[in-house]
Amino acid sequence: MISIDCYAYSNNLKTVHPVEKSLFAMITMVVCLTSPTVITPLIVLALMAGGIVCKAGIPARVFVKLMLVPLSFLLLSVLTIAFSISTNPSGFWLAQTINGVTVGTRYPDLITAVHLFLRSLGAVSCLYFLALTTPMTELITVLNKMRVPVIITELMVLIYRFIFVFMETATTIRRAQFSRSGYVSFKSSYRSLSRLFSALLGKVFVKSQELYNSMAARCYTGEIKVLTKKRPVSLRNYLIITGLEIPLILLNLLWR
Amino acid sequence: MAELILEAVDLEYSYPDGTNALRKVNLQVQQGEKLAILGSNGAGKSTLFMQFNGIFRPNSGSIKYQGQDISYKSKELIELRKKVGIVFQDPDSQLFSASVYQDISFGPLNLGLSEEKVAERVKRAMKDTETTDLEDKPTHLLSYGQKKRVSIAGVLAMGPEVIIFDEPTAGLDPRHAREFMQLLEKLSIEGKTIILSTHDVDLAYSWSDQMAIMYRGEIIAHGKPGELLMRSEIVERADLTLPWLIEMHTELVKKRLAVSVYPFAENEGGFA
Amino acid sequence: MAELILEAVDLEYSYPDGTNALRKVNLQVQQGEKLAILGSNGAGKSTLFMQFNGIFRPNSGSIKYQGQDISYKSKELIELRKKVGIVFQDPDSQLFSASVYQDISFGPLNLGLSEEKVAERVKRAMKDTETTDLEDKPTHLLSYGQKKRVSIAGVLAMGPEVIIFDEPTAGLDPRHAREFMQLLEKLSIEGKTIILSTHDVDLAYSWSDQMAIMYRGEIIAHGKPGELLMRSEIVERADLTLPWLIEMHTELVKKRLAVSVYPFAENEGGFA
Amino acid sequence: MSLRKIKNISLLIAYVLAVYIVFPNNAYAMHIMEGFLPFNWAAFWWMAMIPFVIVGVRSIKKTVTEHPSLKMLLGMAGAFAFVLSALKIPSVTGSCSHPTGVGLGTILFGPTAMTVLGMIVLIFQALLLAHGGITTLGANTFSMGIVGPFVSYGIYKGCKKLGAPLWLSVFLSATIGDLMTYITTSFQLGLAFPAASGGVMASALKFMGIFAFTQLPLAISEGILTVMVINILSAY
Repeated sequence: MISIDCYAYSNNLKTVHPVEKSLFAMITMVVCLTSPTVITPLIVLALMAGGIVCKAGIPARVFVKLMLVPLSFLLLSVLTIAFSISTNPSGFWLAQTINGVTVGTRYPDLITAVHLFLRSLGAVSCLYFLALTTPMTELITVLNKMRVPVIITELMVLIYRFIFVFMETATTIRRAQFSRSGYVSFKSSYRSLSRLFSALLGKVFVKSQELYNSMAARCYTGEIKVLTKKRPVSLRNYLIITGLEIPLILLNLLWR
Repeated sequence: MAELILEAVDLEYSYPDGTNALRKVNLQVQQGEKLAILGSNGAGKSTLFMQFNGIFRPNSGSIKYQGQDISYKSKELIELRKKVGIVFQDPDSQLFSASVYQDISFGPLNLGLSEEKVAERVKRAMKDTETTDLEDKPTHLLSYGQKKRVSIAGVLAMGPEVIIFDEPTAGLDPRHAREFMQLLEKLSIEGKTIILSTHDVDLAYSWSDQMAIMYRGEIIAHGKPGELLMRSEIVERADLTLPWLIEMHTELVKKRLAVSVYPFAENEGGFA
Repeated sequence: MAELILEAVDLEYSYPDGTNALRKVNLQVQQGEKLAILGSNGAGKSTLFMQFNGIFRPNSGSIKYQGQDISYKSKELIELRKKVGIVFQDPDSQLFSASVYQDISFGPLNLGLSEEKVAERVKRAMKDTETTDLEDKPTHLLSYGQKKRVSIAGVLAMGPEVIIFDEPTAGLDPRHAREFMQLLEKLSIEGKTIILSTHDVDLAYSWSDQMAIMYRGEIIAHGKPGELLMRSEIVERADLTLPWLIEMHTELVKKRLAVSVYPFAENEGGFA
Repeated sequence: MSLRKIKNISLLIAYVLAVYIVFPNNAYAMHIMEGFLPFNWAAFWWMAMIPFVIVGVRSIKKTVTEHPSLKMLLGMAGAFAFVLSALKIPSVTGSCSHPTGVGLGTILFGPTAMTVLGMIVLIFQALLLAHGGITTLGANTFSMGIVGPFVSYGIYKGCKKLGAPLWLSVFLSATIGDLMTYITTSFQLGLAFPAASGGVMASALKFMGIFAFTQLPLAISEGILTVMVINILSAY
């Protein structure tokens, strides 16, 4: 239903220990974020693209498509930073003055924007590496190990499961509405949607009571305890992570 | 009676996630027909139905309504959906409004009819489905059988020519299933074309005058129910069971207690 | 074999909103029995089941497990729920985790077993329900039948003596229903007591060795399936239909083609 | 018409067109994407978020020990919020937007629970849909899970106290809650990227201006929709 989620369960790296994948993705992301140069993000982008496409076996087409998802936010925000409006036309590198108001870009702003653009893409590729290779259920156990409050991980388990249940319900309701000519006009769209929302909300109440009953039948006493299958820990992977991160960190430090 | 109303031509469809749902499906539906589509879960019955009123768009091939390829422009889609109504399997996802009256009026209101016209249609649909005394009830307090009836009323109120029922008797107890089949009979007499999907072979056998068997996205057989079900290899291939009448008959033929024509005329079968 | 394991004595229950759900229900379940509870939608079957492991507490009357009134103190309730497991009708409101393995481990972990013991039990339950190869799949990518099997595994892993199935074959196509009945047979051979509710008379008839018929919160009949179903007035009162074997037999008796004992021994029936 | 006016109008049209091209569906415009905030600011917002999350966790823990079944309800409410945000709503300008569900959730479950639920939903949005991110989780939770719900809640309570009709309280609380979320995000961006001339304020205003086109109609649409949903719910 959600393509990122599907790949997380079917990629070639799914059996790798989730802690190893999380460490790799998060360290790289921080390295990318703290880099003073545009070279690091470019290397990170290449590294993650390689990991996602070659190692995890996710089609390159899918990866490229996913990289385009945040592009709308990115372009608009980066342009906002690059361009400014001012009544003082001095200091602009490229500008157009209309009516005493200058719209244009200053050189340092442009550099910030380009750097920001690449840095964000690099970080997003790290996020994708983690999301595309690691099943959510295992990520939640990583959070458990990090001593995130139990109530948060418990809620995450429930929310993750029921996202799909409610999404399916929402899809069928929407189809039923479409087949009865819902969403044909502005007014009918609002009517259709408000009913879809309230019908879903009704389900939330009914289903949660049913779930409580069925969990009580399995001796639920207030804490949701589960066992997760253990993945093998690989020393080799830790060595690879260290081998990849150290040069990147050195590059960051030496550039200063 | 012999006029084609709905037709699927070389229909191919796969879901966005790549699942192949329909493979070269060809199917003709005559006006006024009672067509049962048999198949196990996941055979593609529901997916095919969503094609019939344009909710899904085929990857290749086409749907014809009264001989014309259907168009996917929103105006023409409205016209099509007015003619071809679907009653979905789970009444809970079909009843999305708070009260029975509101829910039944949803379709007609979307068609842009005047309030009087809508009220009239709703009244008529409630009468036909015997839900008049439920009018003001909140939908979540209805029993399963009542919900099912209201969901049918919601489709009837749009005045469709063809009504498609997805697994209509699933979850209904025998008495409600019987009542439902009577309602279907009434609609059929009024001249509606009716298509239903089921994996209940007995029901399909006793009710339909045409039958199609689906298996893994393909229609593997289409014809008169009696003839179709005598070919037990098809039935087994589609993961179904034989209707008990035919099973009994086959046993009797084996033991030379009966002659080898197919048993009883259609519409005389067992339960339902 | 003739030991009473579960018993309902003069059970009365009404929902907080005032709906009268159970009225003076008396029912005995013998150890190792296969009991089918027949009844139409809303007859009170699910409500009765929730009493059997103490999720609902009766307004009056009591539930006895192995001759003792059950206690509603949380410790003793856990003991009871260890012995009496319920597989609910809709797997989507029973499976709370997206991971099959995690979900099955929930019950045994609540019993306070060690991690190795739990892992062992999960493995065993997955083997019994043939869900071992689903281990790495998320729940939301499973088919309905697979979800159903996982939800059974979750209950089996607790090692119950009595397993209650609420409408287990609803929504399953004939092949999956058959597979499910085979699983049930296996459990029964292992010595589990099995109770199931259904409105499929054929299934109940061919599978059970005891049968109870519920109607509007009452048990209107309880006995051997063959004897019970020969009394057509009961069957009709409960909004059910006769199984085709009996229907056929009755017809044959009328036409003097068969003798008037009840047809076939149980467990030799038709489909299922 | 003077040349100047034509130029101004064409500039406005160009802006509108540009927004339309960049935002075909106005997808999640106000989630700050992964990696967009500099490291220091990302860390700052994480720190700012944590105390609120702790308060939220405590309040949830308390209710859940009293009523164990509320844990399931909260879990499903979170799932509902996620599904809600994945659906498109028709915006008053004719395009489509995604609702945030902040107003609705706050009115139903209170602001403290919404902080925790909001944070979890944002984690799932980042990992499953690539909207928002892990490093920017703090900033996004602060605007959508803290400022939005508390403002919504304050306005809802305030309006009720002043005797405003239910629909008005609901509408104002959902609409203004939404607007505050977007204003907060603009300030977060402004703080991280102050303009060379005019500083934080100028930059924040710039972001507000750019996103106004998508966010104002969204806020109003969501207000209307929340009123309609609450009406249906309170009728039955």
